[in-house]
Amino acid sequence: MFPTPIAKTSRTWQISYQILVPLVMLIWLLPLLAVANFSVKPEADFVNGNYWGIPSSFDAISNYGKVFFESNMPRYLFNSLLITIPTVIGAVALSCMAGFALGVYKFKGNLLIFFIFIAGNFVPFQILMVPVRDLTVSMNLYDTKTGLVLFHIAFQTGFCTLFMRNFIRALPFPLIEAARVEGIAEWRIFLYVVLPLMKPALAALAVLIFTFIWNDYFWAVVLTQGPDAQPVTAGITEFNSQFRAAYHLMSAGSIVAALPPVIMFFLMQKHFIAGLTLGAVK
Amino acid sequence: MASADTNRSWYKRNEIAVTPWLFLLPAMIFFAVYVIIPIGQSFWISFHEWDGLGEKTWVGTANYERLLGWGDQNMDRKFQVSFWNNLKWLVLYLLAIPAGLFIALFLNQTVTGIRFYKSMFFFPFVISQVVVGLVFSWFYLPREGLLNAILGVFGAGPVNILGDPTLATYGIIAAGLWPQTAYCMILYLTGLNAVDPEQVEAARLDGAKGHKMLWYVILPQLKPATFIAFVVTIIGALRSFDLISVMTNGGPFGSTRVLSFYMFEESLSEFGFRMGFGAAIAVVLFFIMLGFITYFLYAMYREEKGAH
Amino acid sequence: MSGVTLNKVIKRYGDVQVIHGVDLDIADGEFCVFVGPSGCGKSTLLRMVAGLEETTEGSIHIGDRDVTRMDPSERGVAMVFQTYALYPHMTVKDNMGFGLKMNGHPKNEIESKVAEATRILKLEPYLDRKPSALSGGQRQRVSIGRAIVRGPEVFLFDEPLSNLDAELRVEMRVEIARLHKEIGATMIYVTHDQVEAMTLADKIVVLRLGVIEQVGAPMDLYRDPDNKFVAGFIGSPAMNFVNGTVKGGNVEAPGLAARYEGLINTAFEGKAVSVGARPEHITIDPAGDTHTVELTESLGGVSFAYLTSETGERVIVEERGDIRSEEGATVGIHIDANRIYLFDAKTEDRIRS
Amino acid sequence: MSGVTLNKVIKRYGDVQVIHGVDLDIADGEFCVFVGPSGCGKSTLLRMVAGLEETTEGSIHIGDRDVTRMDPSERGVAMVFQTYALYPHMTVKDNMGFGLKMNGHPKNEIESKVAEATRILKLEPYLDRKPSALSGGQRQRVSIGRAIVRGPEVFLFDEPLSNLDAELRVEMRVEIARLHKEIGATMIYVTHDQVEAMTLADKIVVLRLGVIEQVGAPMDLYRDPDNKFVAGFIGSPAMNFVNGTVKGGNVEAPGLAARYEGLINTAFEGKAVSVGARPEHITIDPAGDTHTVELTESLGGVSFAYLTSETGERVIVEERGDIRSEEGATVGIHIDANRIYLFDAKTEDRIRS
Amino acid sequence: QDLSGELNIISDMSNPAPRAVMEGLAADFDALHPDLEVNLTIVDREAWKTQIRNALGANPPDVVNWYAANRMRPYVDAGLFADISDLWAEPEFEALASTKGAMTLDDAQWGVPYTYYQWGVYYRKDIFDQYGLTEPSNWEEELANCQTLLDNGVKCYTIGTKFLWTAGGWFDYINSRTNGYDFHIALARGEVEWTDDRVRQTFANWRQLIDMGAFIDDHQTYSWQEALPFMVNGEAASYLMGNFAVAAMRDGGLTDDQLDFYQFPVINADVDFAEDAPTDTFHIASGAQNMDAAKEFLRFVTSAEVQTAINGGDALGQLPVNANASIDDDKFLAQGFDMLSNNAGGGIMQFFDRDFDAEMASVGMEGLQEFMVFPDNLDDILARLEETRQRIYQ
Ligand SMILES: Nc1ncnc2c1ncn2[C@@H]1O[C@H](COP(=O)(O)OP(=O)(O)OP(=O)(O)O)[C@@H](O)[C@H]1O
Ligand SMILES: Nc1ncnc2c1ncn2[C@@H]1O[C@H](COP(=O)(O)OP(=O)(O)OP(=O)(O)O)[C@@H](O)[C@H]1O
Ligand SMILES: [Mg+2]
Ligand SMILES: [Mg+2]
Repeated sequence: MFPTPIAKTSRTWQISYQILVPLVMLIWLLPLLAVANFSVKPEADFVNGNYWGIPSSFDAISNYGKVFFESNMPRYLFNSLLITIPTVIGAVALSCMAGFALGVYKFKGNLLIFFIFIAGNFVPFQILMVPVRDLTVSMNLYDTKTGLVLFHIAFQTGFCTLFMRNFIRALPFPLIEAARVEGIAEWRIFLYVVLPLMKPALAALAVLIFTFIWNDYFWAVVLTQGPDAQPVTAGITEFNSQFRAAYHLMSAGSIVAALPPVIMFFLMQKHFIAGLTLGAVK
Repeated sequence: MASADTNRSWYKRNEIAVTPWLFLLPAMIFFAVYVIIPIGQSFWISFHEWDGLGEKTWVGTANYERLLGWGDQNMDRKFQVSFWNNLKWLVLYLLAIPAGLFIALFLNQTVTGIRFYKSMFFFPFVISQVVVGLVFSWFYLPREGLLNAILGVFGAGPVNILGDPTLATYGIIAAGLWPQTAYCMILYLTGLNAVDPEQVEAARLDGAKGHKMLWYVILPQLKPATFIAFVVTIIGALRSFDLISVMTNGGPFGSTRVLSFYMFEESLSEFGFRMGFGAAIAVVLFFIMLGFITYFLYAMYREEKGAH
Repeated sequence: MSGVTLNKVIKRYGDVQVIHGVDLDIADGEFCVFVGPSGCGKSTLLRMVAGLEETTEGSIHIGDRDVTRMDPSERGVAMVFQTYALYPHMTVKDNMGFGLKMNGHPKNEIESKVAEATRILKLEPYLDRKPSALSGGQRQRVSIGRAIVRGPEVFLFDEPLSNLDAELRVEMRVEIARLHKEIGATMIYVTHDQVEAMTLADKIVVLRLGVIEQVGAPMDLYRDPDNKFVAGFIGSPAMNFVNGTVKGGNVEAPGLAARYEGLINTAFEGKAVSVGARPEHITIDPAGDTHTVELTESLGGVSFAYLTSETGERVIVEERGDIRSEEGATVGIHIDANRIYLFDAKTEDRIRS
Repeated sequence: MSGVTLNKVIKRYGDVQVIHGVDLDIADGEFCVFVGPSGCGKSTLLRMVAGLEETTEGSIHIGDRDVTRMDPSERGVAMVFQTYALYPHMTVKDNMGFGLKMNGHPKNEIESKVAEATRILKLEPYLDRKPSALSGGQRQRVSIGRAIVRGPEVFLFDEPLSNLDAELRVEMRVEIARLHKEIGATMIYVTHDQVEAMTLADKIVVLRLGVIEQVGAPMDLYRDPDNKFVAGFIGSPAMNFVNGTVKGGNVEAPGLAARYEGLINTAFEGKAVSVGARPEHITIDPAGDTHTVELTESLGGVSFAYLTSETGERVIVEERGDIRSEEGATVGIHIDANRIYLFDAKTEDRIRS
Repeated sequence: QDLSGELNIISDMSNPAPRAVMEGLAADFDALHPDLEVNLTIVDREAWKTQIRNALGANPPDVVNWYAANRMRPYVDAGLFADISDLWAEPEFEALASTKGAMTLDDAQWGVPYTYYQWGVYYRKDIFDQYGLTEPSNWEEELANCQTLLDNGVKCYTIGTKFLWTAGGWFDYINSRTNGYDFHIALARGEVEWTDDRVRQTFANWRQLIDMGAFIDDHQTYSWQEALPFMVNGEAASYLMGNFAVAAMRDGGLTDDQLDFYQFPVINADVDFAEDAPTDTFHIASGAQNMDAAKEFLRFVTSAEVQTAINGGDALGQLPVNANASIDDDKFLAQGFDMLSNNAGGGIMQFFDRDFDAEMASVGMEGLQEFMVFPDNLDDILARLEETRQRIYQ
């Protein structure tokens, strides 16, 4: 292990390390702590210039209450869920199949198709913006969650396929050969042999895609409008268009918006990180 | 049994050849419809003038001429600004890699609670860029911002980072570095996990210590992690949109524009809807990215060939 | 009726030919072992029999069915992989029954077949475990069980024991021998382990560079190799080879400090030959002075002396009993002339007189 | 002046003690091999000498320096790892010179030392290759070269050959023996391979559960083991053990169908003993009828017969020459009484009469 | 008239007060027509500016909000707005005559206004009183007032130019006061060069304020709302804004005693007052499914009673467009109405971003913002604007 394990270093360094780590962490998370602080402040604090100090009164309930009961936030959150979950399911399903095909079979064009998926995943997605918007409009899916979901599925498929294919590649190929020798149909091999083995990859990918989609802002802006279909990232600025910059409400809203992926991260940390490092690309 | 043998269906006989295509089909359709074809369409649109509503008018390479300043025109000013900003993003965003490495080295210990600390350090990556943008724009507020409060303690400042055209881009990049560093940190932490302990031991016997160990033994082994960190950071840098949109909306007076933002502005913003011109910007951006895509694919290709 | 016949079988990967027209007959119930150096095509040949690799040219028959173009599943073969290839998410029982289940066999039939295989392999205590909870040997046994359950005509093994440690390897080797005796099916077994090949095989096939060098019973190969390659490959430590020349109908082998008469016919007069002698057939004469003992390696009951002759050639001699030669000593050696093997130095073919 | 001395060395991981007070003297220039079953602490002990593991208690001296608390790089040791631990991004040359470079040696000194090691190990053709372009044996040779270059007083090897295939293993073994002769440095070598231990060692240390069971020259351990563990561990195939009892001053061993007189003193009267006999010391008497030949495995020059006695105990016998027993035959066996080893059935200690 | 089916409205009245108004309107209209189902969607005001195209494109609603004048042009040209000249021909529409011009393109009418509001300088009367200042009537007084304020550590004007358009207001006023309405409109139509000396004069006047430090610092980082606290806290004394800001200022705690309004003062005595008074409008999509109901809704919102109701101080707090409607007795509305009726001889401007071509407006406002921060860059900025003008207007 590098650097030298702390247990093998001098006592003073051990102690200073133990102190340093939480300290550095606090500095690292300072912006977040500030938001958390903002979100429990009364509006008056901002008027009085008490931006960063201790809240003059603890208004969490009223602030979050406003976010939940007096704004469109719940609708936005719900939209986010309805966009994110089908996307995760769709993208993972498609890419499982594609990854299986690309990872297991040798056929002409295998590598080419695979590379197209990768390349597509890396293109600056702005180049898709205008045509995709037109396509969505012409399919009557503009400003619908479905339109957003379909696009997200398609675009994420590139990344997911890269991920799944590499994962399947790493499975021991003799498993598939063993199944073939046993006379098992190919689709059954996929269903009963490969799929169960991909569980960790599925989990990792699902968590990862969940966060990506949940945090998407660009496409939400391009393909949707208003609280009918827009996800929470796009909705969060709604607080801003009222008469003054409502820092406290926006902070509360931000925290609410950030919560699902954060919870996801903490619950599924292992998978999440596996996903990042395995798939390696956003 | 025998009859089943001779009457094997066409599918059964060609099972291994046909199956992959059946499995690929849905993903390929989706991908073609939403990604491949639109790329082509963007190319097509970039040769037109089009407001997104009426008919397209073929203008040939006029959009590119205006953008890149071919012939007697000057290069589009906004494009220049955007392009240089993109370069700044590309270069400075790479700081996330050493920063991530540094934090990863700092945290690569086994003490109680280190798992918790690691996840807290990773935290910013999970948060939406919109939220990050908001948080940092408050952090930078010219009068009330925490940054100026801190600078004030040292008797410096105040600065209005996002209001100063020479600083605003750096301010946004710094905000972007926050989650990106977290990302690189995770990559390096997993990379460090995979460092061969025997090599470290061999190096210890060889008398390599501290930064020498890092430079000669650890870093070379972290090459895969570095490669990945490099790729994701470049892609992240070229895709920078959310932050700019939230933090400065391209301003002040367009000084924080990057190509992706410029193209969005031209195509879909309030005063935009010059789809052809926007598409031309996208195409240029695409070609810049193509360099990196090619690099990545080449690396993958080599790996594939090496593996078999 | 389920022997395996390979007929001018050829395998090409693109332009590279890796199997060069192999002809082979494996009788019903025979235990056939493929050996050869790494990369010689053992696995490829086996996988062609299994149907996992396409056969480029030639034909493969199992029993009297031409299976050359058949799917693996239709060939009536079962394969045991080096890495076991057990489905990690299924219990031992499910692993063994999976193939039958997927092909729609009724439940009770599956049960009884699995039970039978379990009995043969003594796997009862593990039936409900996942493979990850088994030791290497147990895993390999399950993978053999999975093969048995399908009741194939031919069993194929690709280095099934090489992932096990030495002790387990011995144990499993005995197990496989017993299995063959009990089931009596045709088995083809790939290994690069001398001992496995010698002890298990009814018939050993020695491959080199995609070509069969020799086929025969283990002791026949040991006693009567067709060429220098086989002679050197079978037997451990390997046969010693020194250069010799044929002079006046006699073979002179300065490396062995000896001259052998009447071993060779006159056609070879003046030619260079390779003279082979197995370490176990050489005895050391402490009184001699033709060789120097460079190194001795004692393994307890047996020890090996590494001698150098005056020609600089190295000769390894196996010594038994309690008297061993000393390093640095000068000794002579003795070999019975009828233990001498001669090979053409060019073609490396055996010269049988 | 660079022997290694361990003095009541103890290693604990948290609460678990894995090395229980080891005392050991390794003379200057000696080749010392640690053997023992997996997990017995061989590697740990070696790594403590290297300084890669801290020594919990006791002291370690190299020459007359107390190195117990020194940094690995200051101890004057070099280590060769099982997985070679070559730096994959450096060429062979750079790998070998790295240690010197790190310690600020001048360039031409490094060059000449690397050249010397290259010569010893015949690595010239590979100097500019990366490790990934080398075969396993070559890699291991480079890693040994890296050790040589640093000119250490003590070489440490942790199972250096276990990642190589059988053939290479033999080759590298001879290489290491030659190296030891050439350099003459103190070497400590961990292995669980019988043959390596027997052939390389000046002194074998048999470890079990963190305790030294016996220390001695290879043939001494083979001929005169201190206890059943060592007897069973040294020698291949392992010594046969059957149960025996002492009756009227004689040892009765029904598993061998024999009775041995005068081997044991009367203090053991009535006690249970373990009777040991090595396969190579047993001869088969085809005329006998006390054992059944269950299986024979022929390896060419030698074959092993697996016999079962009437007591159900299994006895392995080594057969040489051209006459081998047949499977299923009923035979008798014979062992010289002075080839018999007796052990206390309880303590497993050797009973020397 | 029996209306049935559905009426789909998309409105951008997303701020709380207007939102309530719009919801009220929809509910009332729904109540009036029992067989008709009114569906109202409210969209974020900023977002709507980009989204209207998509909304009108496929599956359009019946009625949408938008703006008058040039801002209508893309949709009129693309045929997305319905021609409602027939509606304007109805006698009831006589009362809207004053805004007909703003709704007319290509000799046809494309929508109806429902509200408009004056722009002007809102100021802290209490601060003015404190330093003995009075409402300025000409540029010199303005400058003098400002100097006094600055000397006392109070900024003259607050402004937030992050989203650019606020700077457009300043340009509209200084330019029209300097060169007159006609010149301003000619510039908007691309008929005058940006490098014209008259334009330079406008910027020179503006620069006087900038050089004095009249505007708050760092305005380029604030939205207009974020700039409000400066006024509320008394750090700045006035705000050139639309009347909608009054609600926000009151919201921020300023009482009507502290707050007052004056018309932007004269700069060049030779030119008449021209005022920014943007008109907000309703339009019918050409693809409307329920044309009858849509037209009826337009009649409904322009009727005198409804106009009176929705523009009241407790509702929009703006000016009604129907001449027969009465104006709430809010002092700002009264002053504003008076100003627009009696003291805007030069003409009514719709606002920078509505009078200028869209691309010109965006490039222009960016230049204005830059000018406000770096007045020395003027030559460069003007050259850039001129280049853009030449490209756009060929
Ligand atoms: N897919 C392939 N493409 C090209 N060449 C191949 C391929 N598979 C195997 N080969 C080549 O075929 C030859 C035979 O390979 P095979 O795996 O049968 O050897 P083997 O005898 O089983 O060796 P080992 O003992 O190492 O398993 C080798 O030279 C190998 O490089
Ligand atoms: N870091 C550690 N923490 C706790 N126990 C350990 C640690 N390292 C090794 N051990 C234990 O110490 C004992 C000795 O391990 P060691 O690696 O020395 O065995 P070994 O003799 O080298 O075995 P092998 O032949 O398998 O390499 C083992 O029981 C092992 O579980
Ligand atoms: Mg093989
Ligand atoms: Mg070990």
